[in-house]
Amino acid sequence: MSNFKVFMNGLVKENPTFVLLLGMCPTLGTTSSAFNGMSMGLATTAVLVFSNIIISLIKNVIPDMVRIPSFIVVIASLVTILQMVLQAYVPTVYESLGLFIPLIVVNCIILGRAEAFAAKNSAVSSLFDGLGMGLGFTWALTLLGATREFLGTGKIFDFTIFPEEYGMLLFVLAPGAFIALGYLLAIVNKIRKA
Amino acid sequence: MAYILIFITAIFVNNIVLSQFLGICPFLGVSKKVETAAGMGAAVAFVLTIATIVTYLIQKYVLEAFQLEYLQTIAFILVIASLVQMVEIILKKVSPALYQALGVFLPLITTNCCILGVAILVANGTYASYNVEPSLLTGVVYAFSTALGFGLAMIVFAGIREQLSMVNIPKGMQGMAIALVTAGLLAMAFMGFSGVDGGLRQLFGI
Amino acid sequence: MANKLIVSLSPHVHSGDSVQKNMYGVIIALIPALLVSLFVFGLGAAIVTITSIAACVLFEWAITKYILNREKCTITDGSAILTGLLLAFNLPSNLPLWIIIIGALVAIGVGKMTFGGLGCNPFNPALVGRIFLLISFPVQMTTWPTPGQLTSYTDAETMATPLSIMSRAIKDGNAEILNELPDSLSLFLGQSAGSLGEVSALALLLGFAWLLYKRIITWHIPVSILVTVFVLSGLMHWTNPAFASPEYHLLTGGLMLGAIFMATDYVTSPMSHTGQLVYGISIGVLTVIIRAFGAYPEGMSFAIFIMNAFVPLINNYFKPKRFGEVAK
Amino acid sequence: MNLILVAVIALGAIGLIAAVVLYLASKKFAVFEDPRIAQVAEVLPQANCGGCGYPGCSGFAGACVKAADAGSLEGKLCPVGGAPVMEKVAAILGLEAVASEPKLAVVRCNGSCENRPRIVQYDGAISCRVAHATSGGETLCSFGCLGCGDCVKACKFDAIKMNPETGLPEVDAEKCTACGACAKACPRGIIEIRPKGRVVKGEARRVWVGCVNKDKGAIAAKACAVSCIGCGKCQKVCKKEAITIENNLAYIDPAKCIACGLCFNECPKHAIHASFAVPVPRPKVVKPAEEPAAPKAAAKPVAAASEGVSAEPVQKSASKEVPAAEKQQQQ
Amino acid sequence: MKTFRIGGVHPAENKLSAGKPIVTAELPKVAVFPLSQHIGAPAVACVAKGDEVKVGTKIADAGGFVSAPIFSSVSGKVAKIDTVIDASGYRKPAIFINVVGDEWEESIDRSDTLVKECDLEPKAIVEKIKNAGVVGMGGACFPTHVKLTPPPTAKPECVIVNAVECEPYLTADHQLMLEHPDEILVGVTLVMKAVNVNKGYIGIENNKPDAIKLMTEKAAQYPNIEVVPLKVKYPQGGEKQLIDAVIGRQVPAPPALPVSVGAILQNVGTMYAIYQAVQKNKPLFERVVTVTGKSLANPTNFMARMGTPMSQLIDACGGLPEDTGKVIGGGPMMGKALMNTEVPICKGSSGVLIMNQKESKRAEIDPCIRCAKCVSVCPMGLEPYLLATCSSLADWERDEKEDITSCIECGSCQFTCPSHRPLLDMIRLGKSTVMGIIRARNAKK
Amino acid sequence: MKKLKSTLPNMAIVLTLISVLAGGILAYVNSVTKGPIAQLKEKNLADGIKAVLNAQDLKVQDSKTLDAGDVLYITDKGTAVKTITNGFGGALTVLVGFDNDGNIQGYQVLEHAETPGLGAKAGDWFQKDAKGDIIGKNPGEKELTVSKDGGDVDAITASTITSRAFLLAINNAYKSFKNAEVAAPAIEEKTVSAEPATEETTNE
Ligand SMILES: Cc1cc2nc3c(=O)[nH]c(=O)nc-3n(C[C@H](O)[C@H](O)[C@H](O)COP(=O)(O)O)c2cc1C
Ligand SMILES: Cc1cc2nc3c(=O)[nH]c(=O)nc-3n(C[C@H](O)[C@H](O)[C@H](O)COP(=O)(O)O)c2cc1C
Ligand SMILES: Cc1cc2nc3c(=O)[nH]c(=O)nc-3n(C[C@H](O)[C@H](O)[C@H](O)COP(=O)(O)O)c2cc1C
Ligand SMILES: Cc1cc2nc3c(=O)[nH]c(=O)nc-3n(C[C@H](O)[C@H](O)[C@H](O)CO)c2cc1C
Ligand code: SF4
Ligand code: SF4
Ligand code: SF4
Ligand code: SF4
Ligand code: FES
Repeated sequence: MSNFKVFMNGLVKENPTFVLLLGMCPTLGTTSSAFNGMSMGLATTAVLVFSNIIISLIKNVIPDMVRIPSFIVVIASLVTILQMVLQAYVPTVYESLGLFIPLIVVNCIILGRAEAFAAKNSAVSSLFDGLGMGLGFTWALTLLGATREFLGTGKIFDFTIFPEEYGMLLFVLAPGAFIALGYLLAIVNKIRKA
Repeated sequence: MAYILIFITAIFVNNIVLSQFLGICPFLGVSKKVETAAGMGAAVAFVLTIATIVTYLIQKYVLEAFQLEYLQTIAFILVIASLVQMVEIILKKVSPALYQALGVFLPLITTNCCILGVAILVANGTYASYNVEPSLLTGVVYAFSTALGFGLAMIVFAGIREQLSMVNIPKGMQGMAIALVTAGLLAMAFMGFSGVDGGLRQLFGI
Repeated sequence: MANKLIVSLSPHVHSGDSVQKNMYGVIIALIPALLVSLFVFGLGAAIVTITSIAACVLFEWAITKYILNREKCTITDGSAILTGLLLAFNLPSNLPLWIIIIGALVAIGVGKMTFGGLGCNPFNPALVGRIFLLISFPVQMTTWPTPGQLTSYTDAETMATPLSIMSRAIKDGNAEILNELPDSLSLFLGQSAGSLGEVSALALLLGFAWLLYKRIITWHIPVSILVTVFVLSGLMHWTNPAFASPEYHLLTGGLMLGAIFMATDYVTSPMSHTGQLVYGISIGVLTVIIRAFGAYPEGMSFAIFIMNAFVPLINNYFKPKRFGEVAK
Repeated sequence: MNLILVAVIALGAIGLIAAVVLYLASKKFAVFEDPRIAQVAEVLPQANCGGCGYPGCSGFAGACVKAADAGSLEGKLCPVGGAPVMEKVAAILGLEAVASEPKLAVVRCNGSCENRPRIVQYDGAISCRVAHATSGGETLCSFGCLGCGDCVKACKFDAIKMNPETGLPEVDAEKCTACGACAKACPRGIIEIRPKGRVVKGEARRVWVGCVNKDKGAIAAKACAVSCIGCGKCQKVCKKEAITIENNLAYIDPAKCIACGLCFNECPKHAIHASFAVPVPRPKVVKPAEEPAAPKAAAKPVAAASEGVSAEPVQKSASKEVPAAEKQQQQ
Repeated sequence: MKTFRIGGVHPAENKLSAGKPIVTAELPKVAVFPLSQHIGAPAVACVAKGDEVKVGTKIADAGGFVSAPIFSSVSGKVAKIDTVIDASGYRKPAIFINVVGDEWEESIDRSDTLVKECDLEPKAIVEKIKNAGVVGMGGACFPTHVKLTPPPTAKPECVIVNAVECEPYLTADHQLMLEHPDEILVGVTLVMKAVNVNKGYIGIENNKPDAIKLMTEKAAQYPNIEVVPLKVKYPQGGEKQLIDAVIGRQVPAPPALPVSVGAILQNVGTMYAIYQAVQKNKPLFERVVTVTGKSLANPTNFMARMGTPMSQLIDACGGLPEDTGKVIGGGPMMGKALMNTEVPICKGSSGVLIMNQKESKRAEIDPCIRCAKCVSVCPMGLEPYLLATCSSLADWERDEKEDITSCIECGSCQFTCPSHRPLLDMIRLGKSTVMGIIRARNAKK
Repeated sequence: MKKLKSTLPNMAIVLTLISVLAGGILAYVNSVTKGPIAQLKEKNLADGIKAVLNAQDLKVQDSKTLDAGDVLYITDKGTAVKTITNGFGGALTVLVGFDNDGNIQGYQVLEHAETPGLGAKAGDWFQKDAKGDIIGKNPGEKELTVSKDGGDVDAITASTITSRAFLLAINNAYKSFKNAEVAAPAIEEKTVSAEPATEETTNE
């Protein structure tokens, strides 16, 4: 597979959110606005790209039995670094994402990609895979965030589209996350089929 | 009383799945049948409680002692991963029956965010209401109640999904889409409990 | 032979009951309450009811036709009208049109058609609509017009409902506040603020009698709810006078409306009589808990909604008594 | 620097402990699962249709591994993936795949609304199994298709469709995977999974009897214009002894049939179907047929065959009958 | 007023032929005797084409223990042994006899005199019943001698006579009681003797006051027989329901038999047939058949010979109306719509019901609204909506778990369902499939 | 390169090595980011105090933690009090500034779990010239209560609970401020400015 194909694969065909349905917690938990969704997506992308590269580089020195623990250590280190960097330099993002940053560790996408792709492929294609998957995750989260923000407050990326009084508060709250994703999924499925 | 409060709050008011968004993957994934949902709930309750104790101790006596708080994530996930395996092994030896019932779910638990999430919340003490002092005991009560909340949400949700499997859902909504909308309505139902913690706090005078 | 014979298995006769008969039966049972609310809230009540019903029926028609692409149109079966009517009964009479329409869209679209239409929905559609609105537009959904303003709509004067008075008394632990409550006779006949359908207990009880007479519902769910609320609130009143007395709990808010018309929705309530009792008792308990401790002054909608979620489990574990099990 | 050292030591220790624990655990309590099972499962289509006779694809994978250990994959076929998949499986397991003939479902009833007058009207649940329990069906043939489409519902691959005109199911040869679900669903055993047949000029040739009526000739003939009456003419004309007659019904053994088409032309009731244009024109039809045997596309054998008999007297009143499956959707 | 405890419905009774005296039907020209007229193994023909037979000549032997012989109801010549479409809608083997005259076997006592006394041993009584080909006339056609030979562990305590006739329209049993009360009562004493119990109950629904009155008067002359009036409720005639109604005991789920609660249950018609078989040496070859229907000119109760085609009886009632939609063998709740009117009267044919097109058409099916009405009317305490849904999803395991095998196929659920769902159609499918699965499982063991 | 076998020494070495490496890298990153993180917190607090006291430059003279959990930052321009109460959705942390007479100078909602769109409006609602303006009021003269409970502060629309909690926080802060004033003579002077300060200023 060409690297471009690998890249597009994550973006559309095997989109982690709409097709694989992985990493649902951050998907729902951090998408109360388009900005938050995008931040989370990018944060995950960063970890995913680096973890994919590192793992594909070290895959041969890791004995099978400790494969998973080693991957986890690598991922967790990356996440911790991300956490510290965000806290130091982009505190607003750090605060709005909260607990979900350390939880990137257990995001099934990252470990899943490490297992399914990085552990079998070269560093370069792993990079593209990470990028594709990560950006696939990002656009999905941004879309969901934008939908919820729009329906809930009448804004997208804080840009007012209709007055806030008309917003349906439910969409910024927990139930709205599930419902909005449910319908988005149905729509995306329909488009994919067509 | 404070424990009761934590208990009720964690199960109903701040349900881990329906209002905290943790552990969604198993919630959506293993909830097609009530039986498996109950099995998953039990497995989580078991692991969550133990993991919380262990990580709490590590936090207090290793990380904080050596000012290594920043290693929290990595240390916790390592501990949890090996703990899940340990539990599996011990269970196999000690209670094969329980292993039969819970065994299949154990590997799934490692990548369940609610274990790591709750461990972090408890270790950081950000779970209890502001005037209940975080301690190992409250942490354990919290973790256990959270797991019960998880189990409850799972089982109720699985019940609804079983029923939905008997009706003909419109084509476009079949599969995960309808599950998500249903979960949303369930979360909406649980919003009915909001404020109940405050009321009880007032009642208990906390 | 002129006609071809028809073959089929038995039975070859039918009771003549139909979905329509049941649905329109409930609509008839709601007429007394509708009349009272027209009498109490006038124009506002009329606008809200008509908008809600029209929007529900319209959405059901449009969704069936254009989204589900089904040939058979279900709007004549009466269930959409009923959902619209009950949704209206759960709204204040000064609610702006656009909110009512959103409510109807959510009730029919999300609450019902998403799951495949009549009979498939796990949650009561009218309540899906009402709770969606309550959460989304708490300001508009918790201001109640004072009764008697027959010609005003969104500009009506507002006042506190008995429930919010009761809720405040509990929160402040001050039994004095309860003196502000209207007397129970006017609550019974219908002279207090509230949503359309909950103002008169008498009208609702008339409807209950009709439903029982027509055998559209059985007594199990309503009676178990009412008895549970009565007993539980009685106990609480007895231990702490800041909890209003049980008759107030029975007469206020959507309790009667919910117990008689919404908890009994076929689709979202348990099948066996024991299951129905368990369901009713749980609704009663939850209602009192939410009323006493929760942030929402009215617990009935949420209690029913929460128990809707438990119905499949109740159906699994409370089976009808099988023949032979009571055997000697 | 000190802090870094502590971190290194602490994390190193945790890592070491984890490694040792996991090692011990995996050694002591490892449950051996043949890794080949997972590998095989990976190449299977994961349709989990059960067509192979095992509970789902992983069950089949396990069975394949076991069979491979016993020496051969004989009899193991994933109907969905077909030969290509079995080759892959065989490659994983270090064996040759057993070449197995491609098959598909054929409908052995041609009792269309025209051919088989409806004498009563069925008014029960739209389900062939229920209709089967209710009566002999809407016609006098109590062996033929009931038309409620249980087979259509059973097909996971959208390969079988009801033809509203004939009231009979039709198999799409492209889509059919020969999983046999439809054959299992049909309460009357009308659908048979048969080899696709010898390929001539890119066309798979097969010949079969499109009837399952076991009534005596006279009764069968009364019920349906194209029923097999067990007259035995086909048997006589067959050079390969491929045709047997039992209970007034002919059956063509696909293993012996060479698709020459002789019997096709011989059958006085046009009960024999062929997936290809049989060369010899039909000798005797009740009235002179306007068309020689219509060109028969592989995909539509049933419909094609019914054209050949349209000259038969049929009850016009019955021909406009709407098949039961169309009447109302059950749910 | 006594009745059964769980569920039940009350369909319009429509007993059009009530009080109409039993008319002896004309002999047919050709009598047709399907070989499987009862539950169990089909009978085996013991005559051949061309054989001469008399009324009461055995023409087919029992095919096993759970089976019954068949007797000719006419005299004449065996025309052929062929197939005929019977009530099941399928072609089944049958014996065709061309009728000539009406000559009876000499052994049959054709007089009307009542014979009360019987000094046969219980075993001999059962043997006589068996040899006369008596099967249950209440509908199920279960060979009676099998019922009267309970397993050695069981302890019968009473005989219950099913005179409920809870099916709408049908009046055969009712009229039989009015015209032959003594014969029936003697039949009861015979059965009581055969199974060695000294209590007999006759359960009659309240809508037959004349029969209750007459039977109560007559029963006084026989020891230990009591008439039990019952509240009108369908399906009171169901075996388990009637036992519950009369003696207040519930037979456990299958495979438990009524005798497990001490009851032996027989239909009134069966009692009459037993009397004829034991006291009069008359094998079972005729029975009372109600031919009825709103569109029928003249609903009638016939005493008809078996093998008579239904069309002949219908003609005797004024002919098949133009707009006939269904011809039902049996009552509207349990009977089966027939493919044609040539189906012969068999041992189990209690009635023929004609319905017009409008009555016959089932209403359009709506989705289940989960109203639970089917649940509350099910006399077995089942959940019909669930059983039917599981059947349509082919979830046989769940069907079995939900006790589908307990369903008595009474049809109350489908009768009640406001959505007109074909509940019983689907439940029957599920039940037969589950029974098949259970049988296969047991066979494996 | 061939894959390493799963032997005990291999596993132990690899996993330990990875852990050690990870530990090292993390410790290094931590040492790099620690400074900016602490600085940021410091600055936030300083900005907060400045904002609620409505002053551009000021000196924090003392900070102390009271029994109730309230934290006082005593400055030359007045006192800022950090206090926590129970809001609608959980803890509601408010920083409020009093001048030396106890008049409210300003406030900031530091942390909350109120509903977005409802209770979350508390950050703006009670500011100067907003609907529920409390700036300049003195809780010592009259306890602040919402108008529903007989007070003169308008509650946030449909969020009485949050409003009550917020006003309770202000009243509590005032009490802490008063009590401390009685007890505390100013001791040590500390400068809070935009520069990074020593570590123990915040105790969160
Ligand atoms: C308002 C009302 C309340 C009733 N309360 C009870 C009761 O508490 N307990 C009871 O056994 N029957 C009660 N009944 C009697 C019922 O009509 C009847 O016994 C019951 O429905 C039988 O239902 P089951 O089949 O579920 O036992 C009540 C009837 C009504 C109308
Ligand atoms: C739903 C249902 C209704 C029945 N109704 C009657 C009835 O009205 N009269 C009757 O004699 N048998 C009726 N039966 C048949 C009885 O259950 C039982 O088989 C019969 O009375 C036994 O007597 P027999 O063997 O003499 O026929 C009914 C059965 C069922 C399942
Ligand atoms: C989804 C939702 C969230 C709410 N969040 C808050 C909140 O954060 N703070 C609050 O005071 N009230 C909140 N409320 C409103 C309360 O439930 C309650 O209606 C209100 O506090 C009392 O009504 P009032 O303020 O109009 O007197 C919320 C209501 C809903 C429906
Ligand atoms: C007794 C009864 C009560 C009903 N209550 C409600 C109700 O509370 N809300 C509603 O949307 N529909 C109600 N319906 C109508 C109908 O059941 C409802 O629209 C279905 O839930 C839609 O699938 C009721 C129907 C009946 C017969
Ligand atoms: S047509 Fe029949 S054999 Fe072919 S794929 Fe469909 S179900 Fe399987
Ligand atoms: S071939 Fe299909 S439609 Fe015909 S009877 Fe069989 S299952 Fe039914
Ligand atoms: S037919 Fe079966 S399920 Fe239906 S009511 Fe009768 S016993 Fe119950
Ligand atoms: S009676 Fe009909 S509509 Fe009601 S629950 Fe039963 S099947 Fe459903
Ligand atoms: S992302 Fe939370 S459990 Fe999967």
